[in-house]
Amino acid sequence: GGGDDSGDGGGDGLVVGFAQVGAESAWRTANSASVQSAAEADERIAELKFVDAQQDQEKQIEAVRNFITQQVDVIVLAPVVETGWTDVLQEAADAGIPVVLADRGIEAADEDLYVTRLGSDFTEEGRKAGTWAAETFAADTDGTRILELQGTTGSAPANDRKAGFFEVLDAEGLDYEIVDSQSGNFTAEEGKAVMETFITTHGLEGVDLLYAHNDEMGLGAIQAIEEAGFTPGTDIQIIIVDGSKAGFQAGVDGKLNYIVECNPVFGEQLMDVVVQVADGETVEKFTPVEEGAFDATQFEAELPNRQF
Amino acid sequence: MTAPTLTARPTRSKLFDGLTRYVPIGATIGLLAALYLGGVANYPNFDNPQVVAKLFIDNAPLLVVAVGMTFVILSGGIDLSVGSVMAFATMACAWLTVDAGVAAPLATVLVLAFGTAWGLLVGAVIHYFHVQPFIATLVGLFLFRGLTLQISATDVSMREIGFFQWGMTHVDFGEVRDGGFWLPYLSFVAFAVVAVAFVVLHYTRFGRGVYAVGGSETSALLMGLPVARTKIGVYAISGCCAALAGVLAAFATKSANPLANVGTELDAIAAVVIGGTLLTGGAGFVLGTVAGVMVWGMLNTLIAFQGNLSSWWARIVMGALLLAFILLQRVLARSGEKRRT
Amino acid sequence: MNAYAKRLLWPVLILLALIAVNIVATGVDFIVPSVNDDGRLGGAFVNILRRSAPLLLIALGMTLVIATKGIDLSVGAVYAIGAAIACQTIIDAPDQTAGGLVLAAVALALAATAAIGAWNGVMVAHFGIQPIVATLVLMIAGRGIAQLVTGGQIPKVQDASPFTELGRGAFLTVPIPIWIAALVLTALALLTRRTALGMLLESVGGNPEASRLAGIRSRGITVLVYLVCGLCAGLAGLIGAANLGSADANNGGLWIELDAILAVVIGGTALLGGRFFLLGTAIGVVIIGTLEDTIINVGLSSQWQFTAKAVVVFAVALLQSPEFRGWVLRPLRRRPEAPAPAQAEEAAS
Amino acid sequence: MPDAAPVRMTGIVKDFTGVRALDGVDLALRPGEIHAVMGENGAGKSTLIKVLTGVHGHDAGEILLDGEPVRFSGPKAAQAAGISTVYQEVNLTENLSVAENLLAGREPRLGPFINFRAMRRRATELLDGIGVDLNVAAPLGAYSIAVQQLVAIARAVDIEAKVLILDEPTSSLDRDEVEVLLGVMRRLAADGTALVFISHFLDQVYAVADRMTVLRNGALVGEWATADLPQNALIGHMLGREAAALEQIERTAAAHHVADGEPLVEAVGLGRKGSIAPYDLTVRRGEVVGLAGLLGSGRTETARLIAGADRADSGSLRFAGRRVGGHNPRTAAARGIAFCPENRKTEGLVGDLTVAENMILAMQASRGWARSVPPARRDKLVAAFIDKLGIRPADPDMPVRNLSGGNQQKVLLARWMLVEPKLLILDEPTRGIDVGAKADIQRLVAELSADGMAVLFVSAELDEVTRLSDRIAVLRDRELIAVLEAEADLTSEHIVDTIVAGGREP
Ligand SMILES: Nc1ncnc2c1ncn2[C@@H]1O[C@H](COP(=O)(O)OP(=O)(O)OP(=O)(O)O)[C@@H](O)[C@H]1O
Ligand SMILES: Nc1ncnc2c1ncn2[C@@H]1O[C@H](COP(=O)(O)OP(=O)(O)OP(=O)(O)O)[C@@H](O)[C@H]1O
Ligand SMILES: [Mg+2]
Ligand SMILES: [Mg+2]
Repeated sequence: GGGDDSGDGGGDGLVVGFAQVGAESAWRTANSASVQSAAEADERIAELKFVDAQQDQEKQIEAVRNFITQQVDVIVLAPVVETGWTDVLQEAADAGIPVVLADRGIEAADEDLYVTRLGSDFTEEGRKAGTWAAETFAADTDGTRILELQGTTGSAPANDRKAGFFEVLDAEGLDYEIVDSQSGNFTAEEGKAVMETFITTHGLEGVDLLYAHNDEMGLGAIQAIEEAGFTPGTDIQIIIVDGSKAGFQAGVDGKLNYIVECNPVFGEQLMDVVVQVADGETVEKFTPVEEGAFDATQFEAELPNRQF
Repeated sequence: MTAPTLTARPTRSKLFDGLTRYVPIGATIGLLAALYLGGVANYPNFDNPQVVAKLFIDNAPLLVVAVGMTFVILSGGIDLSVGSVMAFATMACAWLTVDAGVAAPLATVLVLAFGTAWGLLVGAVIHYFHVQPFIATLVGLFLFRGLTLQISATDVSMREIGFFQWGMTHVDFGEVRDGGFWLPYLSFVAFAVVAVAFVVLHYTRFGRGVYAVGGSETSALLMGLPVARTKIGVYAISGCCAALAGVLAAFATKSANPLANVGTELDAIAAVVIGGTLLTGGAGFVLGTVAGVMVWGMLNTLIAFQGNLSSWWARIVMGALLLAFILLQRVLARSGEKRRT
Repeated sequence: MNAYAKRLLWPVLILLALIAVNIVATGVDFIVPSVNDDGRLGGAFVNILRRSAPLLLIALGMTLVIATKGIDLSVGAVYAIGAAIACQTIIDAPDQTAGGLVLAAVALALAATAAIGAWNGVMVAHFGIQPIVATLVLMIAGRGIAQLVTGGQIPKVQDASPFTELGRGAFLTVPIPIWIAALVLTALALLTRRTALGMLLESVGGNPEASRLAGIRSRGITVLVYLVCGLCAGLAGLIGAANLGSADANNGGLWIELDAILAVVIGGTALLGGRFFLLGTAIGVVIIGTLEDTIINVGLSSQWQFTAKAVVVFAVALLQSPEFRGWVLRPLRRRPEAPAPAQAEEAAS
Repeated sequence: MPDAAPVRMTGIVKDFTGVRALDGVDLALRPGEIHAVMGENGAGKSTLIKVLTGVHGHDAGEILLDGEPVRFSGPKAAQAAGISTVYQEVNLTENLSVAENLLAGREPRLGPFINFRAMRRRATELLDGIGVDLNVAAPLGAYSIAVQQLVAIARAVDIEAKVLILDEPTSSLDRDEVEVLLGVMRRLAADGTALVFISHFLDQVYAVADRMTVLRNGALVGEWATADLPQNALIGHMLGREAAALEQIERTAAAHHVADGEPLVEAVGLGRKGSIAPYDLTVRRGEVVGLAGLLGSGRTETARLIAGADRADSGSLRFAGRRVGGHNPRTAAARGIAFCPENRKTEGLVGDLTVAENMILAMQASRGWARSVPPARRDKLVAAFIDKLGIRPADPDMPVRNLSGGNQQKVLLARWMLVEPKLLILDEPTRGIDVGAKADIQRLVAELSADGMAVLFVSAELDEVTRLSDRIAVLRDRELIAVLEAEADLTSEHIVDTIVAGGREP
């Protein structure tokens, strides 16, 4: 078993390897910070080995292999993509090191290769956004016209948040039309640029809803809308996913209408799980991170609770 | 009249002439060893042979791409399309085998043929139409990323295809726990590519032609060397290597990801150049490239073993290590230089 | 300047073609500037120009670097550093709206990025490191430095801060980013063409050894050029950050170095050093900017973005090639004789 | 009628953008004959060769190979058809070894693999054949331009073609090398090869050529058997002016003496390990000092140390009475030392830049980037030198790479004359320059020194050195062995004897 304390942490306590996706967004940095500080504060954890894979699966696999060579006690993996983990996770299993998934999941066929997953469900987030949209625009008789700002083309959150959203709209039978849907690469810069082009191309007249896959793009788009002389939140309703401080602040200012939370601050929760796993306790296969969704009435109250 | 004829230069030893060009690669290898020893001294388990073996497991695809890139850079060109071609190759494997039901070996061959064909095309455009290599291959970077995304915007699993299990089959050299190590088959594929590239570059007319074209294309042309064939050939090799790397990635993960290998072209170029090959062409060694890839992997390994760096400190340290490396390499290599004020 | 005009012909034609496509897709409004409520020029094309300003600044610096046979991969990271320093300085201050503070922040950011550029130059000129590796160091480390400055956060400047004017404001109705880009373009054009700097640059890039023997201070010039490039990248970062009112250390200016090099090459400057064309670069930048909008305007999905870009870049590259034009036109010509095997045309005599 | 000519070119026309380089030129080569193509700089000789071998396409006319019309796609195709060529500039790759350059494309192989041992052996043999002893495994770039030229010749000769073309192969060679080469040419001709020989050295041409084709301004002047064309008639055809006038110039360029000018350059024990043994050399104001020696004897190295192009690792240098420290080309230029290097392609010109820009480069460098030479002044200077040196085409805005070899050399000369230095170091300034222009340049040097400029003059042509110099430093095996005063009776033979004797008075 990998339970022996062979890390260089010196005293007792666990040596944990954390293979993080990258530092591609504020959400992600908040997540890393949360995990790192939780590990620091936690006496049961001797050392957290942190590797940033810069959104590259190969680098992440390399990191996991490095953890195996270092014989850490538990490996925490926030997989960049769902597939392709079989071999390296098998190697971890052969070396007797338990693996915990954080944030994103991996394909179902590899379920045996990790102990548990703690994280959010992007499709569910999309569904929450969809549910609110379906309710809000149920009475919209002339059809709901929607603009979508997607995340990085091909990335899991972008795919799932899109899928979940339209799944619900279809299921609810909302009469909608996608005016345009483009990638803003999860950044404010591109979110703003794409929104500007949306406005010059389609105008905002008659467009009901903007669905932005994350905060940053949403905030960029809000600027573009304001600069074009429209009032975000009123002339066009806006949903964003993530829920950072800045996002909630915009909500409080009335510039957007709905926030689906995607909570990065689960470091402490993760450390508990890690310790349980190391002790060989049985844990649920999936532990959801506590996440909510907030409408205009809740922004004000929620703002002080925001940690990132 | 006893005409005085030209006499050999007395002051310069013949040995030295031949050796100066090995100074950069010697420096690279020496520094690589120093990096390794530094790791051993500082981190427990770093002396585990698997640490070195791992460089060739995780970096096998990069190594293959970098070998192809070495040909291109030696000829004085550059190939920015490799990352995208690689991702496309992996995705094409997945699409052909999983969706189209093509037999996996056939799919592999098709993908390799496709990579080569792309290389031939881009090489021809560069040679005959005088399009700058940077632009012509940048087209490939965009095009294949686009096509990959069009095949699938999500990752695709190939785990059901038995053929792709082959690549990660272990060959054990002793037990890892007792100081042994293991390597998968795909590492051996990469080694084979290096060996073939070495022989081709150093012992065939084509290979020497690559150096000649890189030294001076005009001269090579006027010497009557097959410049067109050489220039197009190096891109074909690079395309083929990129496709092969894509196949190796399919072996390594049995999955295809449309966003894989973004920026791999830069990693490959960096590895080649760190390995002592001049970006202007004509000078360098494929073994230098191997050293370059190892340096790249070694730096990442050191950072992983250090383990307590935040994302940004990791980057800064990586940059600093790279800087120290190239500065030292430069200082060591300088001793072999002459004729400058 | 005949040769100059010839170089620009094809890029200009491509740009006009792209504009025509957009006009067909969205109407003449595309090209006609409108005046916004706040008295600022707007409209699709003006927006493109405004958004292209950071890329233009970077591409201009890159043009000079490329003229010396160099390349600067670190510009994207330097962009992020410039943005990070300015925004962080401003939000750390008690009153973000103070003009002096903004000036100080801008000066600090520019000084830092100029120093980084000079560092690259020293690595290349004095240590003799290949430009691509020398600048790779900062390409890797630079974003780390930017994140270090911001502590991994995305500092958000208050909308009321005059800093945002740099990205959003207008002077004489023309958006300030366009002013800045135009000024830098003019300044660099004057600097290189009115003084001997341009010629010396081309000389150093064209034949470094000959330049050295001619007594040119090639090291000094190389350092200067990288410094200017760093400065331009920093300025670009400031405009980008001011436009958003925030600095994203990780994504700000991501891969902008590729677009910048692309613009330089489209504009007719060869990567092998020597002759450079600042105006050509500017046209290259506008082509890239327009292209991104075109994809949206003609209604292609995101998946098509890359493919469309590939197609247009390929078209530009081929059309610029006289050999390609000759090859395409050959069947149309009456004379059966083949055009000269062109690669040798330039062979040294 | 069967055509005896393996190669026959008729009515060849070649236009470059704006320039007609060839206008209806004919050339017929016969087996066993050495055919000289003569003409001034820019007459179109090299272009004719490049058209023949497919480097350039032609716009009109016909090329017949053994009676069949051909159009080669490039040098490779021409080589395959039996035409081997040494182009004007050395066109080899400096990064490859000497052996590889010699045998590139024809390497001895074992199966598909190159047999390096056999290759080195073969290369050594080949070089032996022309009397050169080199380390064939060393990169070609380690050797001087002259050695490279020899390697290029050895390569072309080895191809054993039925047609061998040599475009100014002797421009950097000294007389022994030339003798060897001419011997090789005669032997090949005797074996039935058809040779083309292009050279500005009339005595060499007269020594070997059987037949001459003369070009002027891209047009054919005519074809003569050598025996039917006396030397001054040839010059008359080439230049289109009276030969007698030319001889006049050559004579006036001859010696003058300012032996007692004050010392300008005083090198004491100046040397550099591995390239030149420490030497003492003084150059006075208004004096022309020639450097004489054989190939690789260290003339260039001697000059480069004084010019600051290389760093000396021993000895000291005083210039105009002051000790020179931190010597490099820039500080040298600031002191008034101008260095015109021997390899115009790699060390001299910037091919992309125009004629005017190349000329102004050194002057501009000394002024710094901020103070550009005023356009009016620049145009005037450039025009004056284009005129003085007879640069053709007389277009200051032409990229210098498009000029003929000799005209490029003149541009390089102009660059340094323009800055009016105190010391002008000329390393092989007359390489590839036609007879008329050579006389002009020699006269110019004489004039400049008469006006008080000191000149350090390196040339492979001993006659030229003897004629121009006031004193001659003789080098052998990278050592300065003697400094001879140029008395009226000093001849090149005397210098050769000095070299043979190794510095002791013969
Ligand atoms: N690539 C080119 N583009 C434009 N003009 C050219 C080019 N190559 C040669 N020329 C022109 O063609 C003419 C003939 O040049 P060529 O090199 O044949 O002269 P040459 O007789 O060999 O002279 P030299 O004795 O100086 O070598 C010159 O005026 C030259 O400027
Ligand atoms: N016979 C030779 N053997 C080896 N190297 C030689 C020989 N001749 C010349 N070289 C090389 O040529 C280089 C240049 O020599 P250098 O230029 O000083 O000679 P030079 O007297 O100027 O003769 P030239 O310029 O006519 O060749 C030297 O660095 C040396 O490496
Ligand atoms: Mg010529
Ligand atoms: Mg010499």
